[in-house]
Amino acid sequence: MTDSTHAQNPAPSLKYYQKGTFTVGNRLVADAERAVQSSPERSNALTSGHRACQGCGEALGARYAIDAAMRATGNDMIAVNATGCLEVFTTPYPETSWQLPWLHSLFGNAAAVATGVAAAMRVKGKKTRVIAQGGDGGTTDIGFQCLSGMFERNDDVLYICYDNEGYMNTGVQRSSATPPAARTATTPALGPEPGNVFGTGKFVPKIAVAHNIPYVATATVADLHDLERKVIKAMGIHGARYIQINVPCPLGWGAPSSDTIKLARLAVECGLYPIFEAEHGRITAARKIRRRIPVRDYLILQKRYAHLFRNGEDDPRVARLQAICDAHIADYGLLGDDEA
Amino acid sequence: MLKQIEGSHAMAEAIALCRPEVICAYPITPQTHIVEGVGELVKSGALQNCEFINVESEFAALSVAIGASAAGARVYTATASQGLLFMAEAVYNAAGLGLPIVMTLGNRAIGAPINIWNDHSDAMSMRDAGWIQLFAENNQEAVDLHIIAFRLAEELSMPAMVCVDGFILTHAFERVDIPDQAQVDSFLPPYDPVQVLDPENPASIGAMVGPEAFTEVRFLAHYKQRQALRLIPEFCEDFAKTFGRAAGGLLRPYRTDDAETIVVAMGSVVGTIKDVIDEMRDAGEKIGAVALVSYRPFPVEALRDILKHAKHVVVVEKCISVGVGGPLADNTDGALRNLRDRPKLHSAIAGLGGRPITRESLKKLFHDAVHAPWIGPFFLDLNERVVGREIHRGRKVRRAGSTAENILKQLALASHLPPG
Amino acid sequence: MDHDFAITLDVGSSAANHTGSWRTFRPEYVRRLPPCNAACPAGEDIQGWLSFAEAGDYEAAWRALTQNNPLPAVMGRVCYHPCETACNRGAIDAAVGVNAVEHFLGDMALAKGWKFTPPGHKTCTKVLVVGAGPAGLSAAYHLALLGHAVTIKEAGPAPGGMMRFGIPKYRLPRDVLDAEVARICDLGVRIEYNQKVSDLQATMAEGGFDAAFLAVGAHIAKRAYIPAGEATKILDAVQVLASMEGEEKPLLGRRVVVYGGGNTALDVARTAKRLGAEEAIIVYRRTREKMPAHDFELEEALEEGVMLKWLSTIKHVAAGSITVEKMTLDETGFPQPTGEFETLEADSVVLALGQDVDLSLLDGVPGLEIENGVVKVGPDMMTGASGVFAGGDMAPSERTVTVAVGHGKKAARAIDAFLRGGIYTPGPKHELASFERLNSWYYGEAPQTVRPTLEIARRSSTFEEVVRGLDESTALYEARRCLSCGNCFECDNCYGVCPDNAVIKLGPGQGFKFNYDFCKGCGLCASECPCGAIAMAPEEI
Amino acid sequence: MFQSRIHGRGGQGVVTGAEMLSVAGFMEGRHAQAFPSFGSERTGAPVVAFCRIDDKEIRLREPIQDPDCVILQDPTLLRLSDVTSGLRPDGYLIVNTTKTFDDLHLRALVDKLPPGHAVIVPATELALKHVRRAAPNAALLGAFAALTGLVHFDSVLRAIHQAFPGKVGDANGAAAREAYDLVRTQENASHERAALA
Repeated sequence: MTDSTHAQNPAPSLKYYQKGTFTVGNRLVADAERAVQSSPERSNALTSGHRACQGCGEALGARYAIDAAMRATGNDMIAVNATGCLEVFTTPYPETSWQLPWLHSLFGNAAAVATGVAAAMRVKGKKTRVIAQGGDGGTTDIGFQCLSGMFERNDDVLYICYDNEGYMNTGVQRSSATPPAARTATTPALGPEPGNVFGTGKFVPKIAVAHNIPYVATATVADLHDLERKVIKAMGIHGARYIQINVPCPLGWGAPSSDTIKLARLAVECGLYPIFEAEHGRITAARKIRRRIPVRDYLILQKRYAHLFRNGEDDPRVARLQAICDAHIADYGLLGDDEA
Repeated sequence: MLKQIEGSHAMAEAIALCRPEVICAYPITPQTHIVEGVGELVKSGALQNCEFINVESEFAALSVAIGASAAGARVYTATASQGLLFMAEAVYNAAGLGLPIVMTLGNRAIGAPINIWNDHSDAMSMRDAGWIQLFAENNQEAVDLHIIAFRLAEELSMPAMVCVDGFILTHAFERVDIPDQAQVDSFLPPYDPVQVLDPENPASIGAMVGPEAFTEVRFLAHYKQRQALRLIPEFCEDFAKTFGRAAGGLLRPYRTDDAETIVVAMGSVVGTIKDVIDEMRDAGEKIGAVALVSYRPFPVEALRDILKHAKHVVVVEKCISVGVGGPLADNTDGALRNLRDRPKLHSAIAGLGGRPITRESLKKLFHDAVHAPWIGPFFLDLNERVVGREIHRGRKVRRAGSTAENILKQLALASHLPPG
Repeated sequence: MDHDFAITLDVGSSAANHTGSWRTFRPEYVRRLPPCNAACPAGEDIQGWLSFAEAGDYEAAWRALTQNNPLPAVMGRVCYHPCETACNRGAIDAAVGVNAVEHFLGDMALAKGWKFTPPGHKTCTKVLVVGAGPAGLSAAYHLALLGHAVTIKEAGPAPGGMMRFGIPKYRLPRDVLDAEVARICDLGVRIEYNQKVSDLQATMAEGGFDAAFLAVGAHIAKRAYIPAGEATKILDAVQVLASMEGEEKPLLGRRVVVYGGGNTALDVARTAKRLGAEEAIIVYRRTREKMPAHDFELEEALEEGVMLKWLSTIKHVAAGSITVEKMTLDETGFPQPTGEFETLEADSVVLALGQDVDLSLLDGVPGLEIENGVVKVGPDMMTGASGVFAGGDMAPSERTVTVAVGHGKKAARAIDAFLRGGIYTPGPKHELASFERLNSWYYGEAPQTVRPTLEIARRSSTFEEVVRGLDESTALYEARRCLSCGNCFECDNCYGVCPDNAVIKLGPGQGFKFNYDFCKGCGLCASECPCGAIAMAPEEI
Repeated sequence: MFQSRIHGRGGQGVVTGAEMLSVAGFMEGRHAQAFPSFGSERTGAPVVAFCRIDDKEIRLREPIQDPDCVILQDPTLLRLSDVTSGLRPDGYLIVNTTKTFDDLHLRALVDKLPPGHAVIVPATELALKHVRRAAPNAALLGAFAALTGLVHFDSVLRAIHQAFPGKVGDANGAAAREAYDLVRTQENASHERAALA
């Protein structure tokens, strides 16, 4: 049909699924190019019947991550779990939802227990890979020392933190991963500075980077392809690795159960939750914001920030949160060329 | 092979002979020489197939041990005092998960005031954690108990703690018969775990158990530990056959046959007590002693059988359960419970924070138990003057400051030495 | 393995815990009406055939398309594609180029020689179709597929109606039209040319027809009274465009003024340019915004050098010149004279002010009603006379090829029902898949592909087709831009995003179903369904 | 049972001295027990170490309060505590110094001991000479063997070599040898004096 007499139209690059570029699967692409989650053969490492709340981001994130890791390892892996929601809702006697060898020891020691499992595998000459997982409390607070030790020794463990920004298992208390201004049971929306303090922040992925470990990444349940790619990449590397996944909690954040993924998406799109990768101490990639939104659009959907919008006008702290987003956007280079 | 060797190094050699696969180390006095010793054996290649992991805390040490054990490895670690407390949560957890970890406890006092010297406060703090707790009288026994502990722990799927008096044994150079590898191998079969993390056969280990089954879980843990009461003598007999010497046992009586007074004690102080008993026997006194090797499980019946004919039982222990008295005395009392003509029980707290327990003081103690009995726990060699003054001062002054510091000040004044 | 009591559990045992009992809302897979389909006057299942095209199965796409429209190559060129105006993708970047893909499929079918599948059985009924324009051809096609014997009586010498006599060649090459008509004839449809029906009842009785579909179109140009001098050359658009099909091309002169603001005016002006006019000026009494012609056609015309004179009416035509009066729009948007006049040079004036229907054949048909110059029809396209149906430009509606094709299909179904002694009732329509129903996040950025256009220099001198088709890769790309509004396209999102693994994947083409044993009703599947194919309904307690 | 107590400061090899002594005893087929005064062994801090030697199993774990022998590695400790406390009336005293008992105000104590039971050894000097380090422990063990006769000098030498393999052992052995000879000479002289008296 091309004719030299016709004006040349720049041929658009043929994507195979404009329709579903960001969907879990797509009937048009080869199985290998679809997300692990699209496969009827996915391991469902975390299977039905668990007792997570409706729309639980952590349940989702855990299945995403572990299924991907199981694909990457040919199911030859063991998971170690910190105490927390994930542990409680998956393994109340007499039923477990896990479908892989899984060990729960304590709240603060998942990283160390995983180190032990990995050591046992090494000494026994087995190739079995090890993942440790926990919530933000078990990772950034009580498990932090063990985590840092595991990093520093470069133990062959992938640690996955499902970050729902608080102690949700015990009834939504503040953790060091709780964002400023957020209301929790221990940072109530009372007094002149309602909600969580504007502290100095404790972004464990960057602390992980400071350990110069082979691989660090952040991800969200809103971008499955990115998450799976990172987990699979991590499983292809030996040594200490860390992935922190943003997993919204409908209960703790005060949002409808159907908004879980949307909130994770908006957390990224406003710049509050930077998505990046680092290798051996250097940041190597950042996921660009696709459709930038003001942080307000993210906050206003959640009851934990309701006090910021109470009197008809925005609390000045919304601007402070926006400043945090802006700093992230600048620091991590989160805008694409056309947005910048 | 007979060696004149430091206790810690003797234990390190024995542990290496047990072929541990993962060793977790975190330094704390007075346990350090043991892990240094095994570390050296791993680095030098003398101990093969072993991962030596320098962890960042005792909590991590036992946690790494938990992971490795659950994954089917034979695991060893060691700690003392504050270290044991820092790993306390994991201590209970290892037992709850039924993991046969063997740990040396270089017994040491617990602060504040910080104190690096020997007593049994640390071991006693974990007495309810579900571990087997064995106490060594000397370094030969320390060596032997480690070998037995691995077999016992693995047979029962239960962690075992070998309690060795800090400094007094860990740092003592003495004659120890170190067994050879073939002997240990014939006594201790390779670890065959009851359950293990295995991708071929997956399971979820460490479930949350509610009121509907928790009692049963605890009952079974108790039942399992009581099994050790049968297994310990069995294994010790087997040990004697293999190694040509007796070791361990639940407890060991010393000259108790016709004894009217029997002393109950654990650990290295038993040696000194035996010397005192010989001396008193020579003087015609009907006295004997029981060295308790297995504190957990507590051999109630075996102990009762020995003590039931005595008139006096003197419990000498290196721990005070503040507000009650000596825990060993309480347990011994429990063993005597419901006896018709039960002996009188005298409780003595001795050797706290490394204070030497001398023959002289013990002799007087045993004499007084019969002739000038006391009520409640008796603190051996207590400096009553200092205590009296401090109590008096505390009554007068509201902001009396730290008791420990004031006592040191008083002692310094008394000895005309500059404080600190 | 020998497990410790209670502490160790067998994998996957939570399947015994049916969390479905927690649910207060239940998700259900639904089908919603895509806006393109809703907007298509021909009633095409655009989304349906795009879904074959995006998979690269062009023949299946073409077959799906031609279930509703037998003229895809024509339609891909001349349709004003209201589907694209309605397309939800427009709210993301730009509408899917449905028309371009249709064009591609139509051309491919012709190139590959794909034929319609004849009906398995034939009825004994005969249907008369009057007029071989788009409505008539469409009706004949559908009736033939339903097994009826169809005869088309066409007044002119060739098929196509306005497609031939109203649409310039540079928009619709005649070989394309001829080939698509021939394919309809291959189904057994008979077309009799130069057979103007002047007495319907007589013709039906004569031919033994059981029903008739009238689609004679609107070929009589509307005239406006314009004072004119002697030697002035005033023509009408229908006349000009129709004569392009004959041997003798119309003589319009160097300067041509076209009067009117519709697509026909543009067609005439562009045709004039191609015939050698130095100037082609469209005079229209309102503004560009008010112009009924389609924007893209105006753009093409402007590119070709066609000039426009807005807010002007022709007051007088003289030899070689015309006088126009400036107009102004009042508050209601109606043009009002200003009294200012201007003279333009003009060798000819072509009036493109609309067309009327020649209703003479209806004389004497009982029950038939005429209103505003067109035949009144019911929702089933039947006129007041039993068994007589009408459509296309002669029925009340927008006058486009696509509407006509839609009329033909609708009438055919109604005639079929009538012949079987029943009444055709279309199935209920699904709820519209509006943009708010979608989760547009999941669609990648993919701007519309523009069909290649002929170079300007060549457009002014030839009647070569201006807008060319897409090649396969661009057509595929374009097809894949479809959002599949309101209907599952098996993206696996529901299967992936369910925290409770309560979605069962049934396999390719089979879609999904919910496992209500475990579904807690969180609604994530519904909110993350890109195309709005899941609805949440309250559980009945 | 023969009980020895060694006083010194952290860094002077006090504990190693006691351990070597126990090894020497062990090499002669006897039971021996060496242990330190358990503390945070910081350089310069007063350190005490103990060694018991017996023909039968040693069960006793108390610190040695009535030593048969006191080895004083650092006479500056005399000012800080009663390092000779509990020394048995028939016990031995070995002092590392270049001074005299009178200079150290030890005369009264020494006079209470049987003649020839107290010696002065310039052990640090010997160590510096042979080992080039102020570690007087090996030399003092040489002196101990000479003074008490409890262990053979050969056993001491073997114990030293076991603790310090190679050249360091040789150097320490040489220091011990010189101290041993020195004490033997003094002893002979004192025996002669005693015989004359």
